[in-house]
Amino acid sequence: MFSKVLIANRGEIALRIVCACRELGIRTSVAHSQPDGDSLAVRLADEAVCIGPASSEQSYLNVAAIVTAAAMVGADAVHPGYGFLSESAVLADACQAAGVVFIGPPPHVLRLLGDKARARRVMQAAGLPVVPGTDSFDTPEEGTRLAETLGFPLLIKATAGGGGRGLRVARTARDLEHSLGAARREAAAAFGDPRLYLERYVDEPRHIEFQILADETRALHLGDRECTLQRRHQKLLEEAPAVGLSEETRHRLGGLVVKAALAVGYRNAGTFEFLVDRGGAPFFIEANARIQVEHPVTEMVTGVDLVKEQIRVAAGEGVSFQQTDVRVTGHAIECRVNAEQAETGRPSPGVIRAFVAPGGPGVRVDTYAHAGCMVWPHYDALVAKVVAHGRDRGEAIARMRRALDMFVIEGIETTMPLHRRVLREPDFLAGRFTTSFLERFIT
Amino acid sequence: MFSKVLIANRGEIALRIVCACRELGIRTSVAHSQPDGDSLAVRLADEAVCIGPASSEQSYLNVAAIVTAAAMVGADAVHPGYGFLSESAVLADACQAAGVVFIGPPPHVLRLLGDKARARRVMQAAGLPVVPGTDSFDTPEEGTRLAETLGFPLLIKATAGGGGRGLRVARTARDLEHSLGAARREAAAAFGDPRLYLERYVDEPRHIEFQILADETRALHLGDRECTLQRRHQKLLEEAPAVGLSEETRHRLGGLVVKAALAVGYRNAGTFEFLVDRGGAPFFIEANARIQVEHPVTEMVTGVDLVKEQIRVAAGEGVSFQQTDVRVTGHAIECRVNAEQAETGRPSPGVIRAFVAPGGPGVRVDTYAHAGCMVWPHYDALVAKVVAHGRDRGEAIARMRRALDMFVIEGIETTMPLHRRVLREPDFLAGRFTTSFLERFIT
Amino acid sequence: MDFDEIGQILELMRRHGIVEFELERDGERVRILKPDGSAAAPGGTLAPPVEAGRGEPDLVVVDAPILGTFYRASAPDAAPFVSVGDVVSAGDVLGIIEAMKLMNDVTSEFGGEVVEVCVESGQPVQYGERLFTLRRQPGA
Amino acid sequence: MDFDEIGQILELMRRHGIVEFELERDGERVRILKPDGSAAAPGGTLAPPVEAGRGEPDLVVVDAPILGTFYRASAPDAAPFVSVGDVVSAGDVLGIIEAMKLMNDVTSEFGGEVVEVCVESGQPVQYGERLFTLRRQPGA
Repeated sequence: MFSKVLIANRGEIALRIVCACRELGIRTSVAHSQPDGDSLAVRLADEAVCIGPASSEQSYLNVAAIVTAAAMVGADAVHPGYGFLSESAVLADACQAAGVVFIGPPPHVLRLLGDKARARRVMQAAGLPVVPGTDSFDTPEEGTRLAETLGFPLLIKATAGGGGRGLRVARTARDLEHSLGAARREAAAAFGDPRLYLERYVDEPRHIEFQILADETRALHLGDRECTLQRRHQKLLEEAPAVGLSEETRHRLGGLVVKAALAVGYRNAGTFEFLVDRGGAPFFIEANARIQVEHPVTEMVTGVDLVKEQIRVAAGEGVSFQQTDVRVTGHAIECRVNAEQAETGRPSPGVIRAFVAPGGPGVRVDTYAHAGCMVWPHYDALVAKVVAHGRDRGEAIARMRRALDMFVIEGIETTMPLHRRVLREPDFLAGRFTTSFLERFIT
Repeated sequence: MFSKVLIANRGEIALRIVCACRELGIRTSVAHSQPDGDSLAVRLADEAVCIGPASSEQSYLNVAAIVTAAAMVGADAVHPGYGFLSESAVLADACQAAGVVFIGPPPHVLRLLGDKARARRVMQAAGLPVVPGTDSFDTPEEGTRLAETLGFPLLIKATAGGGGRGLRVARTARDLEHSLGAARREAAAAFGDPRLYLERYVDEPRHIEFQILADETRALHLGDRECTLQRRHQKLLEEAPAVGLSEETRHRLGGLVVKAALAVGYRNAGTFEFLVDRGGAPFFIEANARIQVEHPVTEMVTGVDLVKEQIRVAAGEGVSFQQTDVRVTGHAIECRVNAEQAETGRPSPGVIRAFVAPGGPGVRVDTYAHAGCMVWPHYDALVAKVVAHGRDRGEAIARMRRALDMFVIEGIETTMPLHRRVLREPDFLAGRFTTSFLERFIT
Repeated sequence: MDFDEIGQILELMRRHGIVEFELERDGERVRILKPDGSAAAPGGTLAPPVEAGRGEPDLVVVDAPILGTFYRASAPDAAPFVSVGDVVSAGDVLGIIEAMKLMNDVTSEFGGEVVEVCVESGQPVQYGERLFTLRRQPGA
Repeated sequence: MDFDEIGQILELMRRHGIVEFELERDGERVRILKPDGSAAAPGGTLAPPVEAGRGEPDLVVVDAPILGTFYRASAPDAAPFVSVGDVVSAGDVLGIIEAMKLMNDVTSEFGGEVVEVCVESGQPVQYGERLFTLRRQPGA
């Protein structure tokens, strides 16, 4: 097992990784930006190293600084968390070159999954149902030609995109013509790669995903999650298991993702995302080669500590259980408490004056916040994840309601008022929703 | 179901009951003393009523004030929590007279279990193994005579005692003679009843207990707890399931406590406590007719919400599951974080300046504390209960260690340094301990 | 600096939660202090605590000695024990509180004039709730 | 200083979470305080932050512009770029930091006298760690 892990991230996930390392008896060093120097993760880790100024580009996205920091503190592994460099083949390569273990999939898998169009093709070959779509293309003319074979409505996506960024819907050829140029420029600016591809647009889908874990010899799946409640493609509330999935589809997809993971030589934790259309047909859209923000809902229903498993796998110890040990018990819900005005999503950074997190049965809170802490404007708005587990979905919802009602955060605005409203909405309670639910609900 | 519950308690258990009521859709009113007027339970309940000054006698132990408050706020039930009037037949009677439901066993069961000597006799008749002991007696002379039939060493106990208060060990006839008078006076002063009884002293026992739940028609048990780690008969760390219990004894006692509960007409949640001698033989010592401080460890391993079940049963809805649904998964540990100097147990009330509770997987914190809150000297020292759940005892211990390491409480002293030491002690890790472990460990 | 300006400053301070503000006009000095959030006050649902007769040191308050139902008279058709303007002596009964069928006298610790009766007859009162305000008589 | 300006200051404070702001126009003094989190200072393990040359306004500090290994000389057997007592000009190289085999110059923004070399050659330094203290030359 490792003796020291460098945590190349911030906020709640940095603290989450500190938890996992402590439980495994591993020392932690947090690589942090200057304003994060007094963050809870830094204070609670064994040590810390400042790798750059506030700007993410010069700190959390700075491969050279992270690898140098790992060497400097004598870490034998780097945990990249989610976001930032978590899916960066460049960081994985640099770690390898420096003789430090990157806690995540190998570089070739990161490269494959980072190219969304290629990943779609490979996963289709590995047996996953995919949305009909095109290969990557470089020019708007190619795009127009490929669209003819695909039909409308369709989705314009950046080959190097992800996390819902850079998506455009084209309902007609005219829409497409209008959007291709701008999408290309955006992709070049956001991802350093102007290439695009097209996908059949699935109307009013649900968004579900499967959690997998793979080591040198095996791949296992840990069930599914419902991630349909999104605003501007950002998830706000997740559940496990997924609400709108037939047992037959669940079982079939579970088997297929394991096969696909083995086919591409996957290692470590990962997520396979699907859209499910109104008829219940699932379509693979992408695979995320990292721990997800919403991993706690899976941990609550399975009792598995996914971050500890990530570390074990990276250390060559293998997943600590068998597929047959995986049992999904009850239902879990996560609400992402962001420092945002609830209705508009406008960021609300600032000092948290009062902070009292809910406790009691079946409630888990992952957060870096505390009374007197600062929510910086430089980074993403996630302040806390509240997770409620119950014997069934009804109990989980009742528990989440009371947890949110008892969660005191003063000094900044948060998404909690929106969550409270959603948790009383009859369509949500009945499980009747698609990815457009939240946006229609807000307006 | 009830529409409003009056919570006649304070601190973390008052908040715990608020959680349960909210999840059941019941309004809450907290009956509180004057200094508790801005406690978290009061702030997070739907309403609150001040029932008296700081002194417990005039507030939390004031039957007239509590019943009056229940009528005043229009509550249809009273939850007494633990301690204070939780096992008071007088309060149960007064509630009945006032047409308000007392959430606990019926008065005749409270009377039976409140008379420890009678309870022992009845439980023996119901089939439980009991420590050899005597009936109650009034005079020291009777005591001396009864001791001859029992033999030494023995324990002098107050008939109306409980919670470890008023216990004395007599190793010889001379010890006994020396102690009887003082024990009698103490019992009269502490419990308003001078009667005593004697019990064979079980040397170096373990202390284990069974959780039961009973409704109008059934009694169920929810497994056992290890409560051996005590200081001055006050539990400081509890586990579920018990560490030093053979599967055979576990199974047999589980069946016996259910039979005994049915025999005495038990209703609601309750606990049967046993001493287990070095040979593994269990002896019933007493039954507690309330929710216990340590109930969360059972909730963590069974997924059952015991406080919600208490309320359901009191409302006549019955326990929400069957004995066959009860499954113990993994292992849970609770540490009682008291406002006390860790080694001496000296109380340490005051203002909590900083408070950051641990979160993350498998950790639950039940607390009324927050940054800026006051720990009053008038009441007991329990500030927070940290509960860690793992797939096995090893994971639960590792998790508890990291939870305690990440728990920041500034401004008062707490028992956490003692817990941290215990959790690294080889004998504790190996499960080798008896009720004298902690006191020998401290000195 | 006139009162208009001061009013504007106070309004700005209120809106931005400023606790200290300094200005020095022509040498151009300004200093603004926000609260540090030290006393983490969680959002309460409880009404603010009862205020005593501030500012007037001769005003004293009589609180409910127990919780229960407050009555101003010994029977529904009887006259109230006291009304505004009455002068009472220390030990006088001012009202009664019923709890569990028991009647408990509310007596005054001080002699003085009743200036306020804060609770209507027949209303439930909590422990410590303000019932009367008296103006202490000189020498009483 | 008018209310428009004060309003702008308050808005900036709100946006950046500033708790204290001081200004003094032409003598050019500004003081901005971010929250110190003191109210809730959880038990930290981190070393206290680097202190600036307090009290002596002509002392300036040169911090590490990136993290890496700090060297005072261009090679093990070469003379140090600067030593205590040396007078440097703005733009002079004071040392180098190696990160991932790349050498990065540490240069001075100011001219002045080197009064302190805070880190030994060959030591790892964090971003922002203090490397040198200079005494600014009058007019430099």
